[in-house]
Amino acid sequence: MTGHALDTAAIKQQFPLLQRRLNGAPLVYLDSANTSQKPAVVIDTIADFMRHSYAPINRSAYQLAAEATDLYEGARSKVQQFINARRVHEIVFTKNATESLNLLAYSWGRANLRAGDVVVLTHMEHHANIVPWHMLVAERGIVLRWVPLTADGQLDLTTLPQLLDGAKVFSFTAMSNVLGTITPVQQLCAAAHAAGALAIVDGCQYVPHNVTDVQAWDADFMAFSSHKMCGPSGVGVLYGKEDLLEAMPPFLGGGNMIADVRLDGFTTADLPAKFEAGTPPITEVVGMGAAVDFLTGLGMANVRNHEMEVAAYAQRTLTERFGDDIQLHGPTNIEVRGATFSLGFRNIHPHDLSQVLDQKNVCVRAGHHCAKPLMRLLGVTATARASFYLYNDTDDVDALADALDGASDIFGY
Amino acid sequence: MTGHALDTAAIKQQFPLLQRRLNGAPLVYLDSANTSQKPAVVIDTIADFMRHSYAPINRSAYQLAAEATDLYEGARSKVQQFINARRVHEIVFTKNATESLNLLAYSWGRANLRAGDVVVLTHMEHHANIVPWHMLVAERGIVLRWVPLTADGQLDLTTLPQLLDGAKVFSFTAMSNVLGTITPVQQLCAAAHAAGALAIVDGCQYVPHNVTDVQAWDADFMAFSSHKMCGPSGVGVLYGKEDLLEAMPPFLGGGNMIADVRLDGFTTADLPAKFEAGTPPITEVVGMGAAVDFLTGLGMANVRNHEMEVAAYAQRTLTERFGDDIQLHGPTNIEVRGATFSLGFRNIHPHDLSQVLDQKNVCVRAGHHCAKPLMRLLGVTATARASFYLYNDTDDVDALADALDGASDIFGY
Amino acid sequence: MPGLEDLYREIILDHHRNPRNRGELPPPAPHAVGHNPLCGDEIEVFLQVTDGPEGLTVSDIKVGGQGCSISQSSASMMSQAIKGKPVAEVQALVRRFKGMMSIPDEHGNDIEPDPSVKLGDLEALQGVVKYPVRIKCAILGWNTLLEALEQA
Amino acid sequence: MPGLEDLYREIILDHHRNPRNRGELPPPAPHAVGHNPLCGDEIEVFLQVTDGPEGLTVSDIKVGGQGCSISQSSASMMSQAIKGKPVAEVQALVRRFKGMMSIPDEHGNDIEPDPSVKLGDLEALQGVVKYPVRIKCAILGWNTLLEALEQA
Ligand SMILES: Cc1ncc(COP(=O)(O)O)c(C=O)c1O
Ligand SMILES: Cc1ncc(COP(=O)(O)O)c(C=O)c1O
Repeated sequence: MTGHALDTAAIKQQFPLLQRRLNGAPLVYLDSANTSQKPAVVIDTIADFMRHSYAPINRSAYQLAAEATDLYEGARSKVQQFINARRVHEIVFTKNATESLNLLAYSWGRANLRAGDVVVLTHMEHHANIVPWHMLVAERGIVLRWVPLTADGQLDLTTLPQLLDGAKVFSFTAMSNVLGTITPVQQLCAAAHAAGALAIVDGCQYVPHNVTDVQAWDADFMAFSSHKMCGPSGVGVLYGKEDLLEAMPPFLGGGNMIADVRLDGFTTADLPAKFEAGTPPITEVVGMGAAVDFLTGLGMANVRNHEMEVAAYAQRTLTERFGDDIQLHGPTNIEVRGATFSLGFRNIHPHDLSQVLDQKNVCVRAGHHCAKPLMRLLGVTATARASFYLYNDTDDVDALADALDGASDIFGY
Repeated sequence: MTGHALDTAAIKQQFPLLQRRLNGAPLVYLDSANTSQKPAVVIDTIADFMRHSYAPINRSAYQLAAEATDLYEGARSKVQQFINARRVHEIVFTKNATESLNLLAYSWGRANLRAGDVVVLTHMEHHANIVPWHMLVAERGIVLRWVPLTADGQLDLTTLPQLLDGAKVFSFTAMSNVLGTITPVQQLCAAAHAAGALAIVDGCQYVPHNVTDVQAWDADFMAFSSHKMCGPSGVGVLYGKEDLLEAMPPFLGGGNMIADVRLDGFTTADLPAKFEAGTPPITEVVGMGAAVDFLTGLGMANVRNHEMEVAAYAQRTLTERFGDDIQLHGPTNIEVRGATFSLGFRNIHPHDLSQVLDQKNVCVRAGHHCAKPLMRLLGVTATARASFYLYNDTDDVDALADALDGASDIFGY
Repeated sequence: MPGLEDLYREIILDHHRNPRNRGELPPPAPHAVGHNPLCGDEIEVFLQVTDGPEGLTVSDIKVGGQGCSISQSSASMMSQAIKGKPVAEVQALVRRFKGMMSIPDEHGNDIEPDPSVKLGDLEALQGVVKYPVRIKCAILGWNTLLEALEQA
Repeated sequence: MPGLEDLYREIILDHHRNPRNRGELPPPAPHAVGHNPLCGDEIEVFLQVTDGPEGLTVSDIKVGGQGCSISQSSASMMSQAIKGKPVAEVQALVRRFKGMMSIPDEHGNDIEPDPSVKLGDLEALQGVVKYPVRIKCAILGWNTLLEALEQA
């Protein structure tokens, strides 16, 4: 499969928000690592679903409800194929990746982890993959170990065997939302399994940008969110191996997740209902299905190739134009990074930088990116982050560079 | 305030799905207690938001994000006013009412309930207000007590003081999703407080249909869902009194809910962020805001009046036409019931009945309605349930009656 | 009632009105209860499994519980079809029936119909496939049977 | 840079470049750390509170931490404005400043400006109100000050 280049001009046309002009000028949206924009096909699917097919799923016998159920469960199959899960009921819909990771810590964690048990994380995790484990430290006395980073922002794997020795869980991101680093997921899963630990993958930043194959990785669990992959907000995914999900106690209790409820107790439903308590994000799941179709249509290998080109161009342009005035965090090798760049610019605080770039409609996020431990390691309280997606092109890189050019004026450096 | 009658014909026009024809005939949607249809203004708000204003909230300094944040937080204020909460940060957005109730059981429950502590529920609770407490029975050894029902499906309050004696929590529905019964919320909150117990209100079926005032009730917490009140799926609400929410430990851990995260622990953000971990249902919250505006525009007192009329007409029509062949569960006094009717019809199993009614495009739900303990009490495994909302009128009642008329043919009774 | 003839065949309604093998068997008969969590239907299956000339054999079966016409008639026909049959044949029938209901096998693959397994009256339930929600009804008794067999 | 003059007034940039009262005070000085959870900014406030002719008085203040121009300059101006002031006056100033930032009082009501409380240089921060995200920056030092005062 050779793949083909993305036609970014045509793709941009499909994103209504990117057509918007703000203060008379077009938007340069560089915050997709935070949340992505939505193509018209996703917006239309959502609106059409509410106009024509909205109904409860699973619980009613009438035709309208059966149609809605088919659309909802059809989206589950799409997601299954998108990440190459073995069984469709290995896909659990949650509200976001954060809930997916909490579900694991609450359900698997509380059933399996005792005082002194070791969970290994990395120094580049998002708070969503830290705080749920901190809660188990406080509640259960589990112990956290942290995989350190190399100078260029990759995982330093030299001590991994020791860190994993005796560990019960290794939970790590497939791509850093701050540094852009892509981690060697397959190797990390194998290392976890060699040590007898579970491998949990935070796929939030990886799945929207790359071909994902949980079976090839042999991942035990993976969490990701629809809103970062052209889909609507309000829905996330927990992938889990069938036998592991089967063995886990439920997390949220209520309708849909039960087989029976009596005054003195309850029994749980089969997968995936067991983990989908209450009315799910019906419309949003259907919208996520449309997003998966959209991405599949483009081809995830093509998306990745495109983003590598944009990343390489960004690296080259920013370094050439700003030299030592700009600091780009994370790996320089495009093979092991996505198109997400945390940057420092002269002495301008990221918050001020983002505000000034916004004057040119260049949208970048300033802050700690929900990765405060990593910020401390980098020796900063915040960075400005420009993250590119399939609808961004080298023009957007130039727009960023031009806006940076003007940024120092006001601060008189 | 005298109020005015709802113009149901005009209202129906505003719901695109109700214009749909299935197999050549119009739909008669009588499953709003399960989930409601959406007016065009909500669908359009959602689509427009994604087309023009979609952006991350809270975490970015650029104008687009500030706009999105204003719309998101604006919806919180609308919800606050809709239920008359005292402070805007007493409104926490969850994924559905089920999560709201689980949040209480996990966070407040695990911090405050010990073995032997008593939680009082009622016999007409939805599984969402039973299973989270069952989990605490299994995990903590708390004790559940159940308020019984009278013969006509109201709460039997004769033994309430004894049941509440020594209880820590009284959690009850404001309106039964099976019987339609409206409970005396203010009186129940007062009884809980007199006994030193918290009062938790399941407002799922009440808030969409009535004027709600949590301050007048003096409710400590209330849970409800957007999707039952003309809003999108994927968003629910937990209302809580400020001091109670302040004192509670967090539930889900991750981005947005922290003040600081270090390798060795974390501190939590202020309300309401503390309970909104991860990327929230941004679009859905904005859509819920539009639904609240829509309902406020109609006037909730008018909605209630309209539904009382429809309920009275339904009761009269069905009884007159079918006599002993139809069994209507729940109170006959319209003052203490909403327009939700669980019914038995001849000897036809509800599942078969719903299938047969569906041939006439009459959508009713058959099943246990996530209230198996109540089903056992009623001595049935399932009922068929017709539930009416602001877009239903007496014509829909007639359509139901006509469809019932034909239902027995096929079963040869 | 136009459109529903496929679902409510006469034979189905007959089994619904006059369920066969209804009742219970006293302990220690292998016994299981199945729930349809969507609608609250409950089916109980009681078995008598004895050693016969062709190996373990379902020498008796009784069916209890409550449910809709589809779940009741499916369980009733099932009881007729398997009574007196060797367990191996019963399992093949379950597989065949699930295949007819479009239920995938344990690997998620379609079940190819095995022509050597005869469905008899059970063919009447074929129309259910067009009503996905009702498949769960039709299959309830069969899953409960499998659970009861595990106890035997 | 058109449009941002309102936000980045010269006096703000001056305080940003040359923050006043920067440093620490040794324990047991009342001390608090404030975080802006949205962007990671941190401000530390150290106080010396002594009994003076007008009651408890902030006789010294030092400010540490890192942040953007708005949070840094706001804290710097704050330190100048309150140093040597009685605690009661300091509290009135905090209230006045929060009012200018459109922050409601503890009951959720608007704060009416008290004309007897003078803002001085702090007026320069008025432009921040137009940038709701930056209000959190401007207010960070002030909330940290309140926390430190509680320790005093
Ligand atoms: C009374 C009641 N409580 C709780 C719920 C649960 O709401 P949700 O499914 O939106 O979480 C429902 C509706 O399903 C309900 O009717
Ligand atoms: C690496 C990573 N993990 C987890 C999350 C949490 O995702 P969500 O906010 O959708 O729950 C994010 C994004 O915010 C992320 O970038």
